[in-house]
This record gives sequence, C-alpha cells and structure tokens, in this order.
Amino acid sequence: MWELEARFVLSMLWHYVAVTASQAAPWFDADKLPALIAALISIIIVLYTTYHRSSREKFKMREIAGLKAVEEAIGRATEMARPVLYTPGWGGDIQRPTTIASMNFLSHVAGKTAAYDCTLVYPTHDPVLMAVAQEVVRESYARAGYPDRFRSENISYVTSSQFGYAAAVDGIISRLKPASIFLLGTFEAESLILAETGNSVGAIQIAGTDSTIQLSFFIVACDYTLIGEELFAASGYLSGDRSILASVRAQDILKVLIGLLLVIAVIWSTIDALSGHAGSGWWSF
Amino acid sequence: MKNIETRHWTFLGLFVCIGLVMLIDVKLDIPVSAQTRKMYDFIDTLPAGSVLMVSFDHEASSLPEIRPIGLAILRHTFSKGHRLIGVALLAEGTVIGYRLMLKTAAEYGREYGKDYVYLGFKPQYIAAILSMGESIPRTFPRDYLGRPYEQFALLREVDNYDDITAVISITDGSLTTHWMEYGGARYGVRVLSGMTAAMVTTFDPYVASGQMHSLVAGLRGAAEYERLINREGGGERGMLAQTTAHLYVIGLVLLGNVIYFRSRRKRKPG
Amino acid sequence: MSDPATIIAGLLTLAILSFLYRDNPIYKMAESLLIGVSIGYTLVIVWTSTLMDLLFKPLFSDGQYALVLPLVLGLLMFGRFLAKTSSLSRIPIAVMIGSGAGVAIPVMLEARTLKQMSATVTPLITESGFPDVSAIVVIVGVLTTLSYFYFSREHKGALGTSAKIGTYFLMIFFGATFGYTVMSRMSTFIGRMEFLMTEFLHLGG
Amino acid sequence: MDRKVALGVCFIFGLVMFAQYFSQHPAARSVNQAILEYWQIIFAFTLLVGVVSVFKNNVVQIRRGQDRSYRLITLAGLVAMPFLALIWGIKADTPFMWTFENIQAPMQSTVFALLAFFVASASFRGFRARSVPAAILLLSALIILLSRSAVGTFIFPQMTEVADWIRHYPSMSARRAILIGIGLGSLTTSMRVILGIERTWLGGGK
Repeated sequence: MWELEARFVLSMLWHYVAVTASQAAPWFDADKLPALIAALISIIIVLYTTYHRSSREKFKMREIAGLKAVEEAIGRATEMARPVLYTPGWGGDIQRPTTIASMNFLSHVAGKTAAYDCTLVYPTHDPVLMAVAQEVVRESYARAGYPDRFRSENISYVTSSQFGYAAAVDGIISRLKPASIFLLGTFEAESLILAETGNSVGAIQIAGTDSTIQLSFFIVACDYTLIGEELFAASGYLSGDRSILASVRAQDILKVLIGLLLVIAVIWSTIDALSGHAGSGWWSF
Repeated sequence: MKNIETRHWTFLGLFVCIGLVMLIDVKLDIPVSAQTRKMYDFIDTLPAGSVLMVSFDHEASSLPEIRPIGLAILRHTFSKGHRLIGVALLAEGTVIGYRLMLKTAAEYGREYGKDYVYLGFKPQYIAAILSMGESIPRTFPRDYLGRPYEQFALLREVDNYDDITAVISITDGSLTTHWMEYGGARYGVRVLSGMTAAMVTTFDPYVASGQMHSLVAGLRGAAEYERLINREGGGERGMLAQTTAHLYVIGLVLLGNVIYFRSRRKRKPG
Repeated sequence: MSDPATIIAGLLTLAILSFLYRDNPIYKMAESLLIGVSIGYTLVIVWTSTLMDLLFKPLFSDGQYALVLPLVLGLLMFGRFLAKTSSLSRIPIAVMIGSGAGVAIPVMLEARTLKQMSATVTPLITESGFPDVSAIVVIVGVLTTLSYFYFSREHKGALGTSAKIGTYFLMIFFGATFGYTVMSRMSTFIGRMEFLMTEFLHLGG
Repeated sequence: MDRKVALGVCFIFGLVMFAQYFSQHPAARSVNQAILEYWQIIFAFTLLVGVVSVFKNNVVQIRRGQDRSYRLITLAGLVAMPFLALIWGIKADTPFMWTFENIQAPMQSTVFALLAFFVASASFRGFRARSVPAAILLLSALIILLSRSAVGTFIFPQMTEVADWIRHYPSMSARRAILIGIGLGSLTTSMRVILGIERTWLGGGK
C-alpha cells in the first residue's frame, strides 16, 4: 500500500519536474535548482532505506548516551511515587519537524508511564501541541493496555507567553517535585530557568533540542542532553521503529555524501587557489 | 538541603555585587567592533530616502537589552533621512516598537505616513514573513492604528520586499533565522539585525555565509553604536555592571573547580 | 512618591524575585496573575489580528467566499469538545503538519544544509601560499563533528577517533555559546535592577 | 476512516507546499499565501479550544477547593483582558495596554531576569573539569567570558583576538555540523510525515 503511494509520489514529482522544465521562467525558479536536486536525491535515499529490505535489515544503530537513562528515569519516578514532567519548550509549533520528533519520544515515554502507573504531566505553550499530545498520550496509554489511567487534564495548555510559560512550569516543578524531567523540543531562553529549577528539586533531567544556543545550557545543567540530530534519532533507537531507523540510515548516507562533497570542493578550491585562477565556485548554492 | 543553600549563596552574591556597582555611576571606554561598524556603514552610505523595514521580533521581557540597540539604530536611520516601515512579529514587541518609533521620529521631526509607518503585529511569524513577500498590503491591510494602507504616501510605493532595501530584525530569539531562511532564501530580502548578546553565536554562521548582512549585539553593541552616532541611549551606562557580573560568574566557575579538585584530593589518599 | 503603575510593577517584580528563595504564596499569586493575564492578552491579539483581519472581515464584508474552507477547518477543531467528534480535529491538524513538513523539506535543505556546506568551502591556503590554519580547522571541525552524528556504526576505530575530536569541537562551541550568553542574561537582570533602584526605590543612579 | 482522510489531507498539503517552493508563478504564490493563512486561522480556533480547557481545569479545581484563590486570580486575569479590550480597544494608552505594560510585561521581564541567577548557580555547579571534554568546555567558556569583560586584555593582550578566532572558526564549525545534522533530521522526518509513514501525531498505529 505504502509502496504504491511512494511510487505515486515519485511519479508526481517527476511529472512536476518535467512540466516545470519544459516551461519558461515563471513556473520554475532556476535559483532553486540545487535545492530541488538535493531534495530529489534525499527523497530517493529515504525511499530506498525505507522500502529496500536488505538495507533495512543490516542496520543497527549505535548507542546514544542518555537514552539508556530514559527507562531508569521513569523507574525512579515510579519508585519515589512522584510524577514525570515532559515539556516541549516554547520555541516550537506543530509545523516544525523537531516537534514531530519530540512527539515520537513522548509516545514512548507515555507508554512507559502507563505501564508503571506513573503520572505524566505535559504543560505546553501551544494549544495545537496540547491537542496533538493528548492524542499521542491517549493512544500510548491505550496501547499499553491502561486507557483508564489517562488523564487529559495533565496534558495542558498553560499560556502562550514565553515567560508566563516558564513561570507556570517552574511553579509546577516546585510543587509536584517530579522525579524525572524531559525537556525535549525547541527551547528558547526559558531552557535554563526550567533546567535549574528542575535541578533544585533533585530531578533526573533528560534534555534535547535543535536550538543550538540552548544546548550549551542543557549540557551544563542537565544529566543527559541529546544534541540536535540525536533527538531525531532517539525515538528510533527507543522504540526500534523500523521506519524511523530507516530514516536515520538515510541521514547517515546523506551525511557521507555531504562529507565527500565537502572534501572534493575544498580540494578543488585549494587547487584553484594554487593555480591562481579564481574559483570555479560550483559549490556555492 | 545542602544543595539548596549553596544555590542561595550564589544568588545572594550576584544580587549584592550588582546592587553595589549600580550605586556608583562610572562609564567605561570601549572600542568599536568591526561587526557594529559594518552595520553602521551600511545604513550610513545608503542614499537618503531609502525604504527600510524594522521588525520588532522580541518579547517585552528583553526590553532592557533591546531598547538601547533599537534606539541607536532608529536614530541613525532617521538622522540619515531614510524611511521606515515598522512591523512586529511577536505580539509583545508591538507596543514597544510603536513607542520607540514615535519617540525617535519626533526627535528628528519625521512625519508619520510620509517618512515612517507602523503596521503593527501579525501572528504566526513564518506565515507573516512569507506572506509579506507576496504582498505587504494584503498582509497588513491597515496600519497599527487601523487606517487603510493606501492612505499613506510611503506605503503607496511599497508592494513587497522588492521595494525595500533591507529588513532590520530587532530580536531576542531565533525568529530572525526565519527572516533569513524564508524571507532571504525565498524572496532574496537582505537581512540586518540588532540582537541580544545571547544570540550572537546562533547567527555567526549566517553572517559568515552572507545570509545575514551584519549585526549589532547586546548592550556592548548598543554602546558601540551610541559612540558612532554620538548619542547616549543607555548602552554605555550598564557596562560596568555587566563587567562586574562577568567577573562574578568567572569567580564562581573557578571556585567551583577549586572545591571540586580539593574534594578529589581528599578522597584519593597519597 | 512613585506613580501607582510603578508601585504595582515594582511589587510584582519583587513577588517574582521571591521565587529565588523558594516557591511561596506571593510568587504563586503573581504567577497565577501572569498566567491569566497573558492568556487573555494572547486571546485578544489572536482574535483581532487573525480571526477578524484574516477571516471574518474578508469573508463577511468583502465576500471572499474561499475562506469558508479555513473556517470549516477551524471549526472542526471544536470537535474536540465532544468525545464522539473528537477525531474530526485530526483534519485541520493534518493540514498544519502536512504543509509544515512540505515547506520544511526545501527550506531545511537550502538554508540549513546547502548554505552551510558552501560556506564551509574555502581554499586551505592563504593568498600568499601558506597553509591557512583557520580554514583547516573549520573543515576538520565540520567533518569530525558530522562524524559524531554518524549513527550507523559504533564509534570505534577511525570513526571513534574522529567522533571524539568532534566532541571536542562541540564542547568548544557549547563553552563559547555559554560565555557569550552570560552577558545577555546579566543585561536583563541589570535592566530590572535599574528599574527597581531608580524608578521604584529612587536610589542612586 | 478519519485516519485515512487525515493522512490523505496531510499528503496533499505537504506536496502542494513542497512544490510551490520552487515556483515564482503568481498562482503558486497565492496558493502559498492561502495555506499560510490557514495555519493562522486554524491556530486561532485551536487557541479557543485551549482557553476553554484552561477555564474548565480551573473551575474544576475551584469546585474541589484546591488552590481556590490562585485559580480565581488566573480566571480574573483571563476574563479581564478581553473585557478591557472589548470596551476600550487595544491600542497604545488603553486600559488593556496599560495592564500589559504595567502588569504582564514587568513580570515577564523579571522571570527572564531570574536567568541571571540561574546562570550563576549553573556556572558554579556545571563547569567542573571532570574529564577532557568537560575541561575543554570550561576553558572555552572562560576564554570567552574573560575576553568580554575588559579584564581579559589585562591578563593577556590578545584575548579578544583569541576569543574571536574561537568563535569564528572552531566554534562555528561545530555549529555548522549541528545545523547540517538538524537539517537532515528535519528533512527525513518531514518526508516520513508527508508519505504517511510517520503517524505518531495521529496517535500512532498502523
């Protein structure tokens, strides 16, 4: 079924390229050609790793520090009879791929808290995230076999204001004293406010974000930090979900391609510089 | 319990240090960085009457750091006779931007509607940035006070980014990335920025890759800009407190390590 | 004496600062007020700038009937009020997620990946023909850090060494970012102190 | 059934948004514009759902007698703002803006200012040179901090140059690699979403 759909996507794209190429400037923006080629290459690689059986079976992911701690963190909360707090940060909305990665992670965490009968609290700044997270957690609880343990009011919209959200989550942390805190998503300046407050109540903290600047705060203040791309790979590692693992594989293939391209371009530009004629510059996209 | 107490001492120390320093009023002399000068030169050498867009992409909470930067840049643009269109992509920047523009425009006797216009706030910034690339009047049918777009002489000349020399994003977060990634990559708009010091490392690669033209960062950047335009605006005043706070943090880092290595030596006999 | 607005703002400032000692009723009061007021604020802003300006006015006064579609999509969100109709809200969410993902593919490729790649490419020698240490550091840094993010194999052997060097680069970045950020964080506090001392308490300055 | 519809909608909108990026044609631009407006409108309706749930949760807690006075304060603030806006409008110098400028904004700034203290406590606790990477982290932070604080140049005259070099070369190269990685992660995640392989947002399941 999905292979059919994948073929459909490819044929649509092919059609699109053919049509745009055949017509004059307005339909296709020539400046975007490198992006289009790169996108097509990436799509082919993702489809290959997802649907090609041998590539799927050979793949085993390396360990990511911090992910082993997830189980331990939830177990600890259960033992101490304290809740687990999960919050996706103020910077993301549902259109952002990072948020989707965070939802994947949430789904895994929720499955565990359901099984251990541990309270999961999820405050967010975005009502759309609240709606999606409620679905995700409800399903995880149902799949774990405990639909009755799900409380929708624990997945709540607090306020859209950045520091209103920070003040609210700080309040929740210092009152509920969660044993474990997951800070996964797109964070802005509130990152350290939350992480230090979490530290002051003695919680184990697992953080991960695509906001490069906040990573430095999480590294300093949290027990485990997933750096950028690790957040995307994490849910694949945790759940063993084949499709996520396949796209992690695709990311690795693309990374190798990028590395090779960089090396070739740097050597090329150096030779250009040595031989004295200014660069051919094919690498400036 | 012990953890809580140490934490409280570090808090109290900071409070006392800053409090004491602020009772004394001393100004520090600082050199102007190349970054700040690049921004200054860009605005300084534009032909008079160029249309610039200023976007207030910050929250009310970072006002203490943002305000001196905004003041310096707005003063400079108005003094050079450029025309400004103000927008806000975070709701809280709206009234701040409005007040800053009115204040600086009045200082230079600039006229609303002819020399500057304030369009106000649009939610969902990515959408707003992309949408202005299609059509600014469709994105902002009215100005901040609700008057129709066509009413203003300045706006009749402006349809989308093609009619604007550059966008200056005044920011305290990563919103400006969207100006570059959506506005810049999609519509080729030139992006400059005044930002909090915290954001500098985030935007370095963008400056290096040319996606961002130039930036002015933090109280220090504001102080530098104030020197370039020869006007005081609050940037220079906070510099001594800044320096003290820095030294305090350095002291804490060092102290933390001293304690750590001492306790390690005690544990390892011999 | 300060005006009432300054007194209120000053007292609320102190109420929030009291959290540094610990959670207490005064902080809790300020926090509750902040939550309530800020939700109300967002509600008003979104009502006027989105619902009125983008939807109701153009739809009902200008007759742009195509806007019925987003109106219906929006209303489907209300399905969440009843358990039975709750799954209807998946459709508007699908619109946001799908279109967000669609635009993210080229944007992420172009702005994050391609642009960063081309900026990394510089000759490894200076104009005078000597090796350019900075350029070499950059290319080594990018490649080794990328190798740290390589997930398909355990980090052993050559990959292990490279990933380890990558970690050092990461640490340099985190340290530098932290260092730069301290300045900014202090400015905000200094700004608040300036307000407390000069406007609220009329001390010094 | 509704799950299939949602997946279909997701696929179509994804494809349209993807395709329009590569075109400057007016038709493509207006499709783009329309979908972006949909985002805002859907968000607005969802906000109403969110506010209703906040309202409900607070009322339930008040009935149960939990934190009654605090919940009442929240509700009062929540109701007052739209009320003020309705009567006097929301421009500069209205009661609505007054409340924002004198109640909401100062509190927000102060929550933000708490960060200065948390930076202090984190610096004390988090920078101990326990290992080689931790030592590098410490060293890099110290150099930058010193270079930004006037004292640095007393200790070592070229401090600013060293700090700038770190920022522009080794530090930036790591950030580039992080960005490329995030770009790739976002890319494959988005593709999975559009192709319908990624369904966690629907509550998961096959």
